[in-house]
Amino acid sequence: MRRIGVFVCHCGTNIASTVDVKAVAETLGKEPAVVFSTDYPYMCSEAGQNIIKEAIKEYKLEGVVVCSCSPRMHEATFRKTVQAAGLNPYLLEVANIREQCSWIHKDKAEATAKAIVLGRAAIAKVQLNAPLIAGESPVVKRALVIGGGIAGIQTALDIADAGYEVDIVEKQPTIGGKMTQIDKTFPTLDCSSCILTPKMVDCAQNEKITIYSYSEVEAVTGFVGNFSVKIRRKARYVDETKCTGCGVCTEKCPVKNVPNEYNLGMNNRHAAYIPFAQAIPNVAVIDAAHCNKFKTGKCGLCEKLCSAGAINYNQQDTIVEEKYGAIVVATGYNPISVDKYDEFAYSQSKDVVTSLEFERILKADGPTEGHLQRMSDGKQPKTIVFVQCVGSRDTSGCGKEYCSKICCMYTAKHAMYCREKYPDTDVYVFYIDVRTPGKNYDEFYRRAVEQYGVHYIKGMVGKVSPKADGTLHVQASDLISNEQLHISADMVVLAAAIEPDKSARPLATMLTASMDTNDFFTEAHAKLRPVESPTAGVFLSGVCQGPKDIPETVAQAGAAASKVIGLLAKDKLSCNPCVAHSNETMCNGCSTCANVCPYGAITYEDKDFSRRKDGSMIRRVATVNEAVCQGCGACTVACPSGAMDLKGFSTGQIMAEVDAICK
Amino acid sequence: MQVNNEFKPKIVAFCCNWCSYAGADLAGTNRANYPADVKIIRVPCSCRVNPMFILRAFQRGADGVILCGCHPGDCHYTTGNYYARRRMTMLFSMLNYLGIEKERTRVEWVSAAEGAKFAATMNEFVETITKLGENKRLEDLRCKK
Amino acid sequence: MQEVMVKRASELMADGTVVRVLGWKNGEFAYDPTPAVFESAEALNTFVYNDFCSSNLSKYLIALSKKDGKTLVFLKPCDSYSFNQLLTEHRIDREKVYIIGIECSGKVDEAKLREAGCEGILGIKSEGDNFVVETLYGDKTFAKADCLSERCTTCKSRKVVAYDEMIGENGEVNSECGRFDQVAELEAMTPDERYEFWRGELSRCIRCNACRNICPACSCEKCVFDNPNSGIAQKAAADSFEENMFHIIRAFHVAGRCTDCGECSRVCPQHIPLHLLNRKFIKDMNECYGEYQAGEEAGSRAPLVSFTQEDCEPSIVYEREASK
Amino acid sequence: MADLKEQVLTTSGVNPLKCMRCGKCSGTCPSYDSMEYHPHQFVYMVEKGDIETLMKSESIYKCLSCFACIERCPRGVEPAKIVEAVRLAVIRQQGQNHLKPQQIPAMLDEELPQQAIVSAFRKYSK
Repeated sequence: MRRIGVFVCHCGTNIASTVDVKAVAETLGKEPAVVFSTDYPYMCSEAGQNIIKEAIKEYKLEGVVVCSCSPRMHEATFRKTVQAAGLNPYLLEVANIREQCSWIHKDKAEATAKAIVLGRAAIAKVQLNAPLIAGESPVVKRALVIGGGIAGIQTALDIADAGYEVDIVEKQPTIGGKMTQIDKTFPTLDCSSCILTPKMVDCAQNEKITIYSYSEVEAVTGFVGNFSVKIRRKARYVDETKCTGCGVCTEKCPVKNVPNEYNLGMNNRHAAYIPFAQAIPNVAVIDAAHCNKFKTGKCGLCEKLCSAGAINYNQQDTIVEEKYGAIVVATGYNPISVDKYDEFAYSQSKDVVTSLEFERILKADGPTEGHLQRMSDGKQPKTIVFVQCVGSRDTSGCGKEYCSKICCMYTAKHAMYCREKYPDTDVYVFYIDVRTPGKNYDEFYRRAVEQYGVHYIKGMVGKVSPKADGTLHVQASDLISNEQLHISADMVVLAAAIEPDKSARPLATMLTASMDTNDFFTEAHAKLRPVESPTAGVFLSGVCQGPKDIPETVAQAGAAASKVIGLLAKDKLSCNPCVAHSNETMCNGCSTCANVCPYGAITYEDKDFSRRKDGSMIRRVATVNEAVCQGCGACTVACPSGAMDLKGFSTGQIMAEVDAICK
Repeated sequence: MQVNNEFKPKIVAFCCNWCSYAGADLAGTNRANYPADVKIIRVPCSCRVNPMFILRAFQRGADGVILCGCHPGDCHYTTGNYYARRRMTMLFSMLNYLGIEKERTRVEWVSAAEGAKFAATMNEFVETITKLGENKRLEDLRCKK
Repeated sequence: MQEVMVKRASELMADGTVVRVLGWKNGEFAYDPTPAVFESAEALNTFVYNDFCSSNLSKYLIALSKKDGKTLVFLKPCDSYSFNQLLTEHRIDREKVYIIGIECSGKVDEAKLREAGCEGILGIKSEGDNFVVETLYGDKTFAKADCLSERCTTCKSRKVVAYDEMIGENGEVNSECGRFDQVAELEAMTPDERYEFWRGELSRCIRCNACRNICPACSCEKCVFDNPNSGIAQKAAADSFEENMFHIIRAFHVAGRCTDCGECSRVCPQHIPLHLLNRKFIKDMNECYGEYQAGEEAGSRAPLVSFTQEDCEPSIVYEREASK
Repeated sequence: MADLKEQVLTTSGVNPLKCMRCGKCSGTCPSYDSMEYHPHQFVYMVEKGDIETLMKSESIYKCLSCFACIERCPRGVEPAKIVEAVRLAVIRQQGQNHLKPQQIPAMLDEELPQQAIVSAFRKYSK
């Protein structure tokens, strides 16, 4: 029997107020194997750790049990403590008597009794703990950024600045993301393109950065420091290395009626196109779904006109396979579809637009070349109604439960802009709450009200009805004056909620990164690890983690980059030693374990088990590659003979815990 | 001394390290109450739970065993909970076939963010087991004191 | 039949194709032929094949295929499924085995003959729908339907699925065999009735391990029940838990690997219907994860080492019970 | 007082705390102008327990039960059910004068289409 020491933490009053820590230490001290047992206000403090270290030496402890907070919190801390005292760090077990005991129980007697049982289970387990030595695995010094919007661009630039190779995978033909579609940015009103395009160019010119545009991640395997990723480069039917971006093909292409994604379908583009003038890479794409050559086999005009000979109708999708040490997710967002809200008549009138569409109307390269016009008749609207929270904070099932965060500010921006450029316009904003936390944000919103005379009305629009004369009848409530308003508007702008891009969910599955119910990626810790996913080596940047505006996104992008740099700066990572292990004498070599191994960590070899008695005996047995095994334990249960076991969570250890708990 | 005859069930909860154990921790952080009858055993993944462990718990006097893992599709190890799901479906079906109260075993998917769900699940499970009473059909009398 | 088999075995031994033959020879009595290995032509004189030859020979090939030279084996349809399953699990070297598939129209259950008043058995012959049993008291005729063993009356397949050559006609898979009817009957009972039923059956277990030792799927190098480190090693069925535990774990270990050859129930000295446990798993897996017959094809992937994202949840057990 | 609130909450099944005070119910209400208290005020006043004021108000009879407020509410509060519950509270206070099924035939207008009666039942039995 091993000599065990038990250390019970008060965690100030967190544990001590509901668990009688003295009684726990005393009772566990009477367990047969326990040679030392004590309690202390803060075991994780330096003084607390010293108690453990000294006891290990003085009592020649062979196993340590700390009854404290969750092992997810301080297991690593105490392992280091134990190691510093010369004991193998894996001869430590933590009994979770805070999160899973003191914090959930009110009755002191009950909580104390449970703490003792949890302590006993840990003592029973630590008896069987094996001293483990962590192996090491190398770090591939290259990062992958998935998504080429401002989040991805900033992350990639920062990583590249530190001297590491970065690849950006962007599913659109160009990087830039939503920010390319935006006209001005709040609260400074600087031009979005003017601040974004230099960064896009930097990406293209930085020799450490490779841009895979018009590409998607197809498969991810491996683990932190050593991911292997398959990237599908979709055929664009234009040779990227030859195309000069002259634009002849895009001008001459006879198919002119394809809805233009860049302008959200408010005007058309050709089948051969470059999304917008500043696209990076500045290379044309042929939209095979609409191109005559692909549909009928007749045309080929672009091929004839292209002086660079870049057009290639036979191009196929190609798969690039690359190794990465770290992966950053920056998949961004989209506005939700507002079709479901028929009260706002979005699908009935061209003059009811979403805010992003309004942004396109205001921008110089948009469908109206920057002139504030109605999409129905090109007339300048005299009365504009903005509706906030369309689909945000909505539990009815049509929208999203959360606040989309950016709408209050961009609506103030739009309203202000209309009043500034077209002072004879009446602008109404219907709001539930105006949320403007952020530097200079509230000042900005107040300016819209006080300086620009935007009518902010507390209340919601109940109904928008298109009238025969082309106006929009807006019926809304004004909660302050307690009256129902009827406004004859020329244009209605809906601040549609934003949602994570649809590609995020399958990507999360590939990365084994977790997501919340709204399909935003979950961070490793809501407060202390906001840019890391719980999956080691996967980091989060931008709106894929939750709604945020541009400065926040850029800040988070930089933070994600610094985490990646910190990881790539290491030459080796220590591996988890809690991996599977096969007992060769019991192994049947049946391959059942290899069938369930998600990492392909199990291989087989023929081993000679010849004994004099029964002559030659060569058997096929399983071997586990410890660097590849991640320690899930699927194989241990699949194995019919019980030859496969998991270090750190062995069958014996778990059964000992079961026994101790059920005693 | 007052004798308390109220039945207090023994419940073993196997929780995967990445989702459910973290969910249980979150339940603690949120001070979400559930009965002290539940004792948690941390396993790396729901697929580490061998049917033998569950039978062993019953043998040693557990009245209910619950297995919690990441939601299907969210397994930290990609596929572990899919195997666990099949294994437990089969095991539970077999126990039910042998006439052992099916309510004594349960699988619940609890993510790291679902502290409230964890507490609610445990409350519900303890209530079910309390109603069922002591485990008599799958016990080892030698292990009873 | 026996003569044809011996003749073909002698030929294959003579031309060097095989160095030994795995078959049957008479046991202590005429009605209990036992598996035997014949290493010479002379030894084949004691080779026996008749309707008492029930045992599944596939399991013996694990050891025999590790020896030098090829082994000739005679496999009935049932046995060929087990053989494939062992191939899937890399337990047998296919190159070291020469298989002669033999047609089978069902084996006799000696206990049923005895119940029908048959004593002093000396031999058996199959004649159409009848067995003609040679006894000390003269020949007696019994209808096959009355004395076939249970597994043969619900035979899932008369098709030999792995062979190098056939003796006789190969049969067909019978998907309408009704082998799950008894399981369904049990399922239809209340939990209390089922509990009583299984207590009645399993409490007879004497932990002789015959079921395990005969089972082709239970061929582990070391069985968990013999391994003191497994935490479940116990020899005697000391109490009700132990009886349950052994059979649940054993059924679980062979779930998806069990070909339903029925040997476990055949050899149980206490006549526990162990096949009802295995068939329950097979039925459940068929219902939940699609039809799967272990051993039908070598290399197939069993349901428990496979999954789909849309699999049913374990709560289906409650739902099915509730919907009854 | 408290009993009245409890009664309205139970009969309506509405949780007024779900309301985020956006006023979309009142923005959408077709009889807004004829009502003294508007749908969002109903929710707020019930939350505060001020039921008697509502019971005395004509507003409860001005509500058309068109359910537009229920349809449009982003938080699923269902103001029309509150209005209906307040109406019921009034009816109950006036001496339990529920209609008995036998009384209905005498009250029906011969001209009233059958469909209207059925749809009225359907509507109010929700």
